Amino acid sequence: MKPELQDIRSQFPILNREVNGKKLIYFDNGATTQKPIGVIDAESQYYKELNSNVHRGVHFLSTQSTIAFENARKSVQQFINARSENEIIFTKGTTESINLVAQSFTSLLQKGDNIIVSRMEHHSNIVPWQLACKGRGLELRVAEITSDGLLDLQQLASIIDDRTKLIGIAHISNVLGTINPIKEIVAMAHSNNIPVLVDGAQSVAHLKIDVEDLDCDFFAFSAHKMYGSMGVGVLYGKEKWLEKMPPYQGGGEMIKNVSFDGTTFNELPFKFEAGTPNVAGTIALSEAIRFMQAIGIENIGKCEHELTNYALAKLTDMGNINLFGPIQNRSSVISFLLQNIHPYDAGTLLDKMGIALRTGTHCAEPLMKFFGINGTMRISFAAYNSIEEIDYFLESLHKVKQIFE
Amino acid sequence: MKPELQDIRSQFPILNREVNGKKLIYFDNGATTQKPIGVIDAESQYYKELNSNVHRGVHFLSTQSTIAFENARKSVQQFINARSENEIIFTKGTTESINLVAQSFTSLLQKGDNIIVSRMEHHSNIVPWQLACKGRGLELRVAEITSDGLLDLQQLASIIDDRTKLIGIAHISNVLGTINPIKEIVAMAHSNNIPVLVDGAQSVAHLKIDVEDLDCDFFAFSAHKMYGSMGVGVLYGKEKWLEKMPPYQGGGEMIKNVSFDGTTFNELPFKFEAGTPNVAGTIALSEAIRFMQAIGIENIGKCEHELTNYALAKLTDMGNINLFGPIQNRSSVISFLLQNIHPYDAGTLLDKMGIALRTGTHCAEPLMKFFGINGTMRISFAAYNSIEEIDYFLESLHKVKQIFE
Amino acid sequence: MTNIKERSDEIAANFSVFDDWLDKYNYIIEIGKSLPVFEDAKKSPSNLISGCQSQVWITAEYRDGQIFFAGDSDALITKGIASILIQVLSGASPNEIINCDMSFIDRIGLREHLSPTRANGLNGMIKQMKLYAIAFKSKHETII
Amino acid sequence: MTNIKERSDEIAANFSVFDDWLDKYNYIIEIGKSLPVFEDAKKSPSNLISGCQSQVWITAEYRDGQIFFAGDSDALITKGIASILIQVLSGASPNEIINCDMSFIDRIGLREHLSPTRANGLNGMIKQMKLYAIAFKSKHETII
Ligand SMILES: Cc1ncc(COP(=O)(O)O)c(C=O)c1O
Ligand SMILES: Cc1ncc(COP(=O)(O)O)c(C=O)c1O
Repeated sequence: MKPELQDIRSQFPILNREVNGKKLIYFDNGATTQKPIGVIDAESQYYKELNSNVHRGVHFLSTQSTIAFENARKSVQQFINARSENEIIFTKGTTESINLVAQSFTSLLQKGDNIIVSRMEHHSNIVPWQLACKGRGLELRVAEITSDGLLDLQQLASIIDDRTKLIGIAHISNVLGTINPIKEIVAMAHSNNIPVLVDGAQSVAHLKIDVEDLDCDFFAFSAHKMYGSMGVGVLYGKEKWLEKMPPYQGGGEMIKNVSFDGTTFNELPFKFEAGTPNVAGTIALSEAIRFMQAIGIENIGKCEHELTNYALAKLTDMGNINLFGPIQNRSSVISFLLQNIHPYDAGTLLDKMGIALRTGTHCAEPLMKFFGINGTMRISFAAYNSIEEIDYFLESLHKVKQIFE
Repeated sequence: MKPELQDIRSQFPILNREVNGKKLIYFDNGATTQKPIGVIDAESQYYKELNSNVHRGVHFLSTQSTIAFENARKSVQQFINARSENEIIFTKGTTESINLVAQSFTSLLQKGDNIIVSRMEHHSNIVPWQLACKGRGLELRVAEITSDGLLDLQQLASIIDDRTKLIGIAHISNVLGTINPIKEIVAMAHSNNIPVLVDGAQSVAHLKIDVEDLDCDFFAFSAHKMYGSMGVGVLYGKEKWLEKMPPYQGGGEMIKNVSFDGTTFNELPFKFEAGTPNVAGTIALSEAIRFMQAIGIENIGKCEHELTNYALAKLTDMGNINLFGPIQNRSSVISFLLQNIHPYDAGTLLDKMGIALRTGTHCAEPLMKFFGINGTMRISFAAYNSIEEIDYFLESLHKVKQIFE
Repeated sequence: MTNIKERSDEIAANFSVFDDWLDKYNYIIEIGKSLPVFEDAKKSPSNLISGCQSQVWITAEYRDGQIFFAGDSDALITKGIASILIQVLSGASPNEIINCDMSFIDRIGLREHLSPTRANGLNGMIKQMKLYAIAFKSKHETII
Repeated sequence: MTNIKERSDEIAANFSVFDDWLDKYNYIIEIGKSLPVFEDAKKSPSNLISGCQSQVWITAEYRDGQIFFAGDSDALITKGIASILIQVLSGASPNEIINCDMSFIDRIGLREHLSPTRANGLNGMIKQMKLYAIAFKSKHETII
């Protein structure tokens, strides 16, 4: 193993543990990544030294907590290259970020308007729109995909009309690893004055995100999928939209003045942050960003790319296997099926061999239906995974095949 | 200091720290409590040993995480004596819990129906209802209070009519310390078939909560105000209501089946839990419950009661002070004003003396308006506070008075 | 005739000879193969246990105070587990099933399958089988 | 006439003699008392700096290329801070104010008041004073 990789791995306490008597091999990074000790410690240090509620207190701990919290906002802003801190809304996760837009943005629309999402979306970028469409009399249209798991841009162009008010699209598919051509989609959408929401849950830990370059209108992601804590998410939104949108949740923080005669709302970003935020988790997110930047997000991407190519080649060689998703220009999520072996059976046995991977529908049932399957096995890599782990995994997969033969 | 109290204090690392060169005296517990080491460690141990996404994985870490997460639900259920785990919904805080009900429950109502909240509510139990009422054409009515800060039950009875569909009321006022007569209010409401939502943010760390005994329909609280982590809250709801209510947010976890033709929702409690939950924080909440139960919630209440009575008596003796809220049957939140001294001035200097208290409107502007003031100073106690701290605080307050004389 | 306790003890005893997880799972898969053929017609949505990753169907019949289960799954491990449950519970009375002690699952080392994870079907199967028992009890036994 | 830099240096020098926080705050309060009387009529919502716990009002006048500020607060510490800002910035040109360096606040040990906490008014005051400068600049200086 390369010394740099050893350095990275040594920061993750959980990677030393055994499960079922075997060394843990964690290939379920698409679901959630593991946390480096810096992130874990940032959170516990916060509780040991600084814990306090933010924004409203005059006392030392509150002031220091507020500074740290707002500095975290600044880190996120810089990390994704947003124009202003006002464009960074803290939520509890990608799902909430999308729900926020789905509820608040659609309140500006008229009955009969339509929203487009793609066939390959995670349920979190489908169901919020279904709920909003039902509530407001909007139509939900589906951008279709090709059999190799790419977005069908022609079909997309064909379903856009002058009642189309938003396009929601995953940056990277959590099943196929497809990297969608966001800039192209944004250009197409903007030429029709349609804003684009990008579900960045699967991209933020793997690609350099530059929202100014992507020019998307909204970008949603979760800290827990990028080495950060659970319970923290981000919604990036262009100020021009966020200014127009009504508040989502009501409560403390998001108001300017409250009275029973009429309440006025706070400025951005606070207008969308009701209630006590997850200060500790947000500070830990800025530590996760620091972790990624120390390695270099491009380096992470490069290593993952090597792992992915290696695994794809070896899996193909193995035979009797169906691979889903594109072969090139893809992310480090690999979905596959062993012929005649149920993913649940294989996953259960691989777990006994210490390998954590995901089996099932991956919260993407419409995509499963498209391929006519009930689920896949999925491995997904992060900065700390190694070729050696893939080799062990492949060996184990061979054993599983033998067991079921 | 009593040895039991020393034992408790020693579990809170932050209490050893100095701020502004003085030993920290933390009297801002109404905003958020400090965290015992058991809670802090529970969260970091989770990330070091068990971290994984829940509910859908077949692998060891996912299974163990799910067990720990669902056990935490069980702890909460037992802690507040709910009938079933299906009645325990995890949210990100009190504010979100109330927003969930405000949006989902009101979708069942008709234009012209009304909701009642009290004059002494925190903004988090006002603004969500204002937003929902505006969106759905409902009326928001105000239950008034008396000058000694008690709910005016007669006036409340007088504003209930057959279009009243819900009453939202704080268990304990975060400004006045008033303990509202929930059982009486619930009896009044239920005799009119009206459900009651109790904002328990300020009671859950101080009183034994028994939702079956209170017989309220909803009960909302935040982990961070009861020795737990930030970013975790609970909504208790009677199953009969939760079953009727539509989902609030859409996404993973909360669905049974998703398709573009129609999506079906999961069973309780998952129907209301979209997206990856804050597993670590939720497990830490069960540790916070264990912490409170080890001391005994009645013992905590008794000690806080002593502190409160002591502080109230000494503050009254001091003279030139206005105290707000009832004198008896009250919680450990004390709001006051020094005559002719602005709370911000006093708070700023007390901070220099190491004392963390809160000044301002406490997110209760309608209540401030009622008293014709712009804010108060507020001290609020937790299990680890001591008579010695109050003595130091009183001394410091004397100094502040001298400075401004 | 044996009762639930005896049948589950027997299964637990069979499992106790394995100290290797692989042997145990091979045995589970074998047990699955012993299940009588389950016609495709019965693989209907109403017989499907919802929420698990593999498809598993369970049906039940009531005859003279006893319940007889049948089932199938598209995953072999799940099928094996279904088979174990069917072997243990078939032939028992509704009351026995409603009140039966499932701790043998722990003893045969399948506790991990009892987790609240919805991915696996064990909890769902047990729940469904008990629901059948409740339904048959209220249908037949109050009449008798 | 002194400029912003000289006036802020002078204030920082005055503060540098205090090593006790109490003396420093007493001095801030004293400075506040030196503010000219601010008529109640000017304590209007439009002159109020929003978002701070104390009420603070700031007004500005433009005369011959210079801006003159006045202000008040119901809290003495806030009033003292307002007074310091007014002393330093009054008499400067719009451009000077728009571009001025506020690091002296750090040097006089008031950095904690610069926090993004909305409870205190310092950030709000600076923002408002700069907004006045921008407004006067666009109103007068493009015409001249
Ligand atoms: C009575 C009351 N309700 C609601 C809240 C809001 O709680 P959170 O900010 O944790 O959502 C608070 C906390 O300040 C409170 O005191
Ligand atoms: C593409 C995609 N979108 C959304 C989500 C939902 O993220 P979260 O559960 O953190 O809200 C996920 C995570 O599973 C995902 O992969």
